[in-house]
Amino acid sequence: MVINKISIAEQVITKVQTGDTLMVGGFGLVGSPLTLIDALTHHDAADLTIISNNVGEAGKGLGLLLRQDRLKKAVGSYFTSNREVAKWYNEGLLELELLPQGTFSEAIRAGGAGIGGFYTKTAVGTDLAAGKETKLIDGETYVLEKPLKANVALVRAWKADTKGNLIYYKTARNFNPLMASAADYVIAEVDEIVDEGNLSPEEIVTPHLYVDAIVESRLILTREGVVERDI
Amino acid sequence: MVINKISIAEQVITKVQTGDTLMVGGFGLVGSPLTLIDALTHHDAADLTIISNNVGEAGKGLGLLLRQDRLKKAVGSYFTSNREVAKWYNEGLLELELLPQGTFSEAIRAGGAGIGGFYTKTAVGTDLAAGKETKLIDGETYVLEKPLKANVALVRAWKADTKGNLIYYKTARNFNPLMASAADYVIAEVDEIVDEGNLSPEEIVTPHLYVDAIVESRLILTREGVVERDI
Amino acid sequence: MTSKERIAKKAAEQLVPHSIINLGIGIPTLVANYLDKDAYYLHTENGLLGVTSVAEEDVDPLLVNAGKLPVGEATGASYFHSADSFSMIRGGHIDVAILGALQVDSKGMVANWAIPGKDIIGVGGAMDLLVGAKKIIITTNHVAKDGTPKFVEECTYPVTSTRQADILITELAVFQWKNGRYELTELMGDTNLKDVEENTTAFYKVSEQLLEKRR
Amino acid sequence: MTSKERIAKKAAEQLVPHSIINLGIGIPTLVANYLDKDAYYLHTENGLLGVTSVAEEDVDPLLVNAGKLPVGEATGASYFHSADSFSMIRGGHIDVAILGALQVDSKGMVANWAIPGKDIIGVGGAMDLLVGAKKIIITTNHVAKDGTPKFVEECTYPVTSTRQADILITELAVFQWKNGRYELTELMGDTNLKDVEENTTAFYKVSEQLLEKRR
Repeated sequence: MVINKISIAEQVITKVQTGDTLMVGGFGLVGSPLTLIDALTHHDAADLTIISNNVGEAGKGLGLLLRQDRLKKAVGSYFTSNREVAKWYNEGLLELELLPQGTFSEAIRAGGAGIGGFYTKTAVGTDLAAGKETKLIDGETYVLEKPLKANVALVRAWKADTKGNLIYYKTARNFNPLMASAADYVIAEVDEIVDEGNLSPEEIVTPHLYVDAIVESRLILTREGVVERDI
Repeated sequence: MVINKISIAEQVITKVQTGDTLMVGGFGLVGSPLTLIDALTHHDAADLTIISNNVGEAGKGLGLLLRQDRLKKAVGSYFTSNREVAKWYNEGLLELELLPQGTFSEAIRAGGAGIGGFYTKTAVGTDLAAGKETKLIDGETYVLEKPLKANVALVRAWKADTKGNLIYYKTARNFNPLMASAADYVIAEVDEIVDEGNLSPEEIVTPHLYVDAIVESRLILTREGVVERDI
Repeated sequence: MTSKERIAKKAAEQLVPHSIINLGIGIPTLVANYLDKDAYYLHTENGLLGVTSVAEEDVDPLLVNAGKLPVGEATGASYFHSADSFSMIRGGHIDVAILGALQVDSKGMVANWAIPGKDIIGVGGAMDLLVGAKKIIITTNHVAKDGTPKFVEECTYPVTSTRQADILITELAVFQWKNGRYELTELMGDTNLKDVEENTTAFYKVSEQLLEKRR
Repeated sequence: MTSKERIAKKAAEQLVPHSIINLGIGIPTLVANYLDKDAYYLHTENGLLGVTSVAEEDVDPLLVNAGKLPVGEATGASYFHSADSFSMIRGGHIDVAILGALQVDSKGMVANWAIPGKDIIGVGGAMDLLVGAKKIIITTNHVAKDGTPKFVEECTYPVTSTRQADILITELAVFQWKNGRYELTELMGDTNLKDVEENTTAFYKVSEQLLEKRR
């Protein structure tokens, strides 16, 4: 039973256990929960499976965990954005599962929505559908894709109210609301915590039932790169 | 090529043709496009298949079209809200396809999202899954459900900007944003049309690419029932 | 207190504070009266988390619950479309659904959407809720209006799901689903075991604790 | 104008005003420079409809396109999450996707996501766009950096989709997919048919109108 969801990054990150599957929001570093990832670099959970569009950039965001050899596997759509990923993959130190970005997003939504699988035309007839079940529906071939779920999700939002309702900022929204729905335990890093009632009920993107803990961000992405906020 | 989407109900409703499949928003009369339905009662398209949670109420909303014998089939989750539906059904004058409400919503979303089908646990082992394909996924049985699509969608929103972006009002949102994504031609009835730029990009629920025409509402639901607005 | 109110109050006692609750039509709706409104979050499948009661003068015809009755909006409430709402339900994000029933049987099956011989023209969210909520509490009168048992050996009405209801609460007793069968864990008011027995055709076990207490 | 700019300008000429366009990385990004920004709506798959260019001083690091480059926000723009964004793409709500390519072949197949022998570690939205957009325009240099043809008999690189690209635009010519094959409909600048022939291993037909004109 959680009443006060407001948490300290270093404490709440201990929810992540060795062997866990983690969802981590962000398109590259945009909308990436940088403070939570930093806390994770100081916590000892290893053998992690990361569900994230990218593995951050070289030495930044999730790229830090890669350098620490904490990742067993990464599931995403575009690992090219971190040039070190290929090296780890080729040396057999990191497993990769590549999905088209739309399939990746939809699979996370399906995980949160109790959907057992869905059929998409994306990737049919390509190497990324190899070995996957297909089905002819109304004369067209579709490939069956499975939902993605995680033990813990680390997401980044713009503002949270004290109940845990979230809103997002511009294209930093990306995968975050989806991941907030698809993990057993959801930690949201936000730039600002406001009193309940301060977010309009019509504009809330992630209702509070999805959010277990809220952490105020310390690291943010600016034009100068990742920096500590003045708080 | 549409530049000005703002339309007159009586003119734009002629997009509906005899034999068409129509999506109509609303949970009962809440969020129902009453002005567009009224316009449809004065237009001659018949043999319509209606995809709507209910067939309105007796003699109200879609219930008017039922009394005009304009409906061939209704697809929805709760026809009980119009006591006349059972009579038409029993006399063989109306076909019904009943879906669990969650499956109904998800099928409309799937129709708009290019999903060929999805697996849900809802209805497995019940009369509503009779004859439907099932699949064992990770030890649990799921039923395959197909997407729903339509020729025309009639939806109700609260405000539109002149580009066609939509926001909704409280529980009048319901099926409307989903239906706006799943039809070839989408007509939105709204209480207010504002200049572009007057809706916050973060709060827009239905982006303008989904909306073909906008009509200002004339009929609204009040505590006293359906009335003409003072404009 | 009416018997319906006693059932609703007992259901409210089963709830853990700060959980997310979906209330069905009928007796379940009454449960809200026995909850601290700041400590429970009510979800309605037509698209609102944060349902409250509403004073007559504040009724908004465009703000209703799944039974199409006017409701109010709690502080911190949010609205969403139907697919998002049922994602919450089917995806296991609703802690408890409290539902009515036409029949519940020895195997834990619930029938609450259709009556044989009558037209099957409405289901609403019943099947999704029964499949998706983490915990199911059924609140119902113990017998039908004609006096026949509703807690039966095997449902004769079409079932709503193959998933067992976790708790069954009637004006006579509380039953908990444990190890593949219902256990009568509590008698309501001055009901005795014989009253329950005479009005029930379902198989159930009487809990050891209750038998102990009654000795 | 560079040859890339000429390709981009030609692609822009194919577009119907008020359509919804998704621009890929590389030459496609340049297409925006030849569009009236009030008459075209640019979609980017990371969650924005209404992409504009941005002045250096207004750059917001949290507002980027699919190539992770800073962009601006048009009046009437909207933001959405990735699943909603790809619903637009896969669901057929994007009028035109303009994409780059490594190879395009006689059958209309496009290869633009992986190179044999190199690690296959990124695909992004390429497969979804190629399957879902109503119309596909490929903009690319006619030959690879090493001079080998990119418009080939059959893709030797892994294909991105089994769906045909509707239009192929290079610095040498414009090809339209018609009746199961590509038709060369326009020569760019002072290119002649022989230039195209020498740099192409794909099968294509030269349009009657073009042959007529050249006679």
